[in-house]
Amino acid sequence: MIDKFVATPAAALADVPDGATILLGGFGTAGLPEELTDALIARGAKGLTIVNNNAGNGEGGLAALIAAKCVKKIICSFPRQADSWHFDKAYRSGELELELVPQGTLAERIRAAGAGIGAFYTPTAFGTKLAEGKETRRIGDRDYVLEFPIHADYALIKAERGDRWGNLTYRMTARNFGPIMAMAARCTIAQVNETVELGQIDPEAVVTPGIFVKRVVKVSRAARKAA
Amino acid sequence: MIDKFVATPAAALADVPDGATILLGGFGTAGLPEELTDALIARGAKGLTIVNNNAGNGEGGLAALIAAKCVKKIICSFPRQADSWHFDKAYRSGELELELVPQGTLAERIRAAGAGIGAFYTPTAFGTKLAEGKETRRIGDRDYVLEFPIHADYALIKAERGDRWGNLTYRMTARNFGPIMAMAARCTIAQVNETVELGQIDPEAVVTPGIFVKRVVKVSRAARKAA
Amino acid sequence: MKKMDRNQMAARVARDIPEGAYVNLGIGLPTLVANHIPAGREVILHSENGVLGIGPRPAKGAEDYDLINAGKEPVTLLAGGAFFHHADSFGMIRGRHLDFCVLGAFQVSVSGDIANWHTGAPDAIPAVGGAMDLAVGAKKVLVMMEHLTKEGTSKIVERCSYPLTGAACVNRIYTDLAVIDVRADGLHVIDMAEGLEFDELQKLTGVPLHYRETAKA
Amino acid sequence: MKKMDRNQMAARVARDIPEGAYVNLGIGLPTLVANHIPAGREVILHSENGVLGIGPRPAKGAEDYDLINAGKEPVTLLAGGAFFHHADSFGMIRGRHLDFCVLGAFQVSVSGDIANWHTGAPDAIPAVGGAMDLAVGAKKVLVMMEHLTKEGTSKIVERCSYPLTGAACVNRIYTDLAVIDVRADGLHVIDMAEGLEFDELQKLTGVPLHYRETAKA
Repeated sequence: MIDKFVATPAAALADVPDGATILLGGFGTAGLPEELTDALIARGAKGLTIVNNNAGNGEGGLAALIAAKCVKKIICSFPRQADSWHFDKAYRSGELELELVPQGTLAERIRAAGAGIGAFYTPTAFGTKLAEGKETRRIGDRDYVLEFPIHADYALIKAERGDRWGNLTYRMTARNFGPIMAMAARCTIAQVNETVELGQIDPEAVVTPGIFVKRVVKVSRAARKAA
Repeated sequence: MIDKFVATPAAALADVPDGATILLGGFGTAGLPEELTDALIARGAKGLTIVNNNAGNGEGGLAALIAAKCVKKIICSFPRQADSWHFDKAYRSGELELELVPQGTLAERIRAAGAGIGAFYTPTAFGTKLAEGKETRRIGDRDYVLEFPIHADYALIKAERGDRWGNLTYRMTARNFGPIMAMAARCTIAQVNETVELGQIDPEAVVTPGIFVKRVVKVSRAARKAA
Repeated sequence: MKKMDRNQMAARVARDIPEGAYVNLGIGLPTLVANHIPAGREVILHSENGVLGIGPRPAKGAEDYDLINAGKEPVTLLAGGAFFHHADSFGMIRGRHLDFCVLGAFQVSVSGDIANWHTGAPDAIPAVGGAMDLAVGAKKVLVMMEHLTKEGTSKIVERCSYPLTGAACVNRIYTDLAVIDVRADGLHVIDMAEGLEFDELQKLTGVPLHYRETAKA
Repeated sequence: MKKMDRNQMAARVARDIPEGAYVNLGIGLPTLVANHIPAGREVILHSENGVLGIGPRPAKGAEDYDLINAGKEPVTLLAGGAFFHHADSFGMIRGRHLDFCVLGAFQVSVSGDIANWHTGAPDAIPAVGGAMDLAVGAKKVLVMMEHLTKEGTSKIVERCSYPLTGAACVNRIYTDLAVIDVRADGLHVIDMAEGLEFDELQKLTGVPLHYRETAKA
């Protein structure tokens, strides 16, 4: 019997090595898999490359991962925020490398990795600093920049509901990068608020089919509130 | 008040001109918008370029459109079928041009048009006749073929449920090309089995958000069965 | 002369957005536009973090931080709204499905270049978010900004001195002094703050403006 | 020597597909594999027209032509199945998420090239469907075909004479005579039909085969 359920975040992340590239879900705190991130810190893997829309907020989640000096490089679209002090400090000290990518290009590069696309031309950022040194091409009456996929070893995402085949649904705008990150990693680990029996997710409403998911860990909302 | 409902297939198609490029939903008969196709024949537009996975089955739908000599060119992945006689005849007589595209490349070219991607590299068809004359590129340890988007004037698709903002859900494998075709045309027209009030489609389960849809025509299953 | 305040500017932008439009409102000043869409006019708001059909702010205490806009503020969803993932959301933007986006800016040039993501200061931490996608993707790019910097120089310039967000993409500029169209033949004043004379506006603005009394909207 | 019949071939393929595998079965002969997955072994079947979790054929009279496989035959959906659109479906294929695909073929070459979409005849109407995507996309490409043409010549060849579907992509060939691995150093016989001797198999096959008794699976 296929059973992708794993008992704890720690067990789900037990094989993450130093130097791994990790897609980390979330837009700010919405969809950020906080318990998986905590387990990643506890695991102690170093030299990680983290792909996320942001670069950490406040003291928890990605910010804590940066503060724990686990991260070598961040690929993101919007690092600078009022509460991104851990990133700001590590970046300014030169210990953290930043690759800044326009948000839509970030999403499309992740999706391209998942969908087996070798590279694509996007109009975004043409003529700007963020396209400097990149190949460009005029197609029809528009100019485009060539962009390459972002493949990853792991994706850590947060979903709402999961079954033992790994089918997932999400909750409102916490969906954000989850479905495309799930496609783009060799090993996708989802924390879910609720586990359900096979068939309890409407097959018309599955957002991430289980083929993209290796491990599912239940971290109920109640448990998180209590913590 | 936004109201994308249109009373009849004929009214929905009243502005389709000769020479239009039309994305036609469906995989075989599943998801083929039969009543919209009939209305297109009745409209009498000629010189059409039709994009569909197939090239018509039996006497109805796309086959009838070909038999009515409305089609100049077909872009598809799988024209040859046991019951594709109208296509076979028109193709063999030379009156119908065929652009044969691998199914995944067809889907991705349509999606690229909808998503504003200028071109993309796919590994599919590398080293085959269908890549002859196309640009190729080695990326990492794989070879890729450069493919361009398929933009269209109209998309005619079949969905299950629609609301006045144009939000759509589909029914099982009748979904197939509908959601990506809806993105790739200047004017997307959906026939639906059922119209519902705003809010009756779960926002988590909307498959095609209304932004991609211009017109929605109800053609109930009962009416179709009676016809 | 009376400069428009932020709400007057937002109301002026809202006036130009017709029923049925799909609109992305940038972080900050543009967000205010939502409050000024006339009651009964259906305009569908998009946020790049994966939502269409944003409604009013939730009541105090009813915030749910799984339902936020691109500025990470809690919002609500209207009946008819939909959620989708980031690649689909930016497919909408880049694929030219949005009728309008409204962006803040540091500078806009006479040719419609916009700079709004980076001051270029050497120690600044850059952050671009979805601005570059919106700049190239929306059918109409509207900019909302103060006319003058704090130092009193024009933010409408011959060439942007800050790093660009997008080139030749702005269609219309809304400032606290005027509404200005960016056209192939230059900048055209469409509307001015109450009591402001064209000569004065021209004097305050760094670049030549066109103005025809009859063009006033 | 007793050639394997179609069901024996399908059962032999099914034997090699482990629990938890995601598998796409091509039109025709490969479709039979589904009937031979041992009861209790969970294998998840994909069809390129947008479905994962295909179950057995529906009972007569219960067919629903909105629920079909790539061969346009009515199917059923297992609990845990999911529907998705064509771009997502081929993203799964091209993005190397499928563990196996099983394809029919006209010819397979010693280097793993496969030809299965076009005889090359000048008046033939070509049709490719999803075969080229599956050939480059699945982690393991399994081919199921008769060993010999109707004329008695080998379908395993030095170089395909028919137009290619994919180059150097086949991992294993299942025929009515043998199971053969395609490796960097050539073709390795893994299994043979009951009573068939290697010398005879080699004589019937157009290209050199490797065989070690201990390699028999």
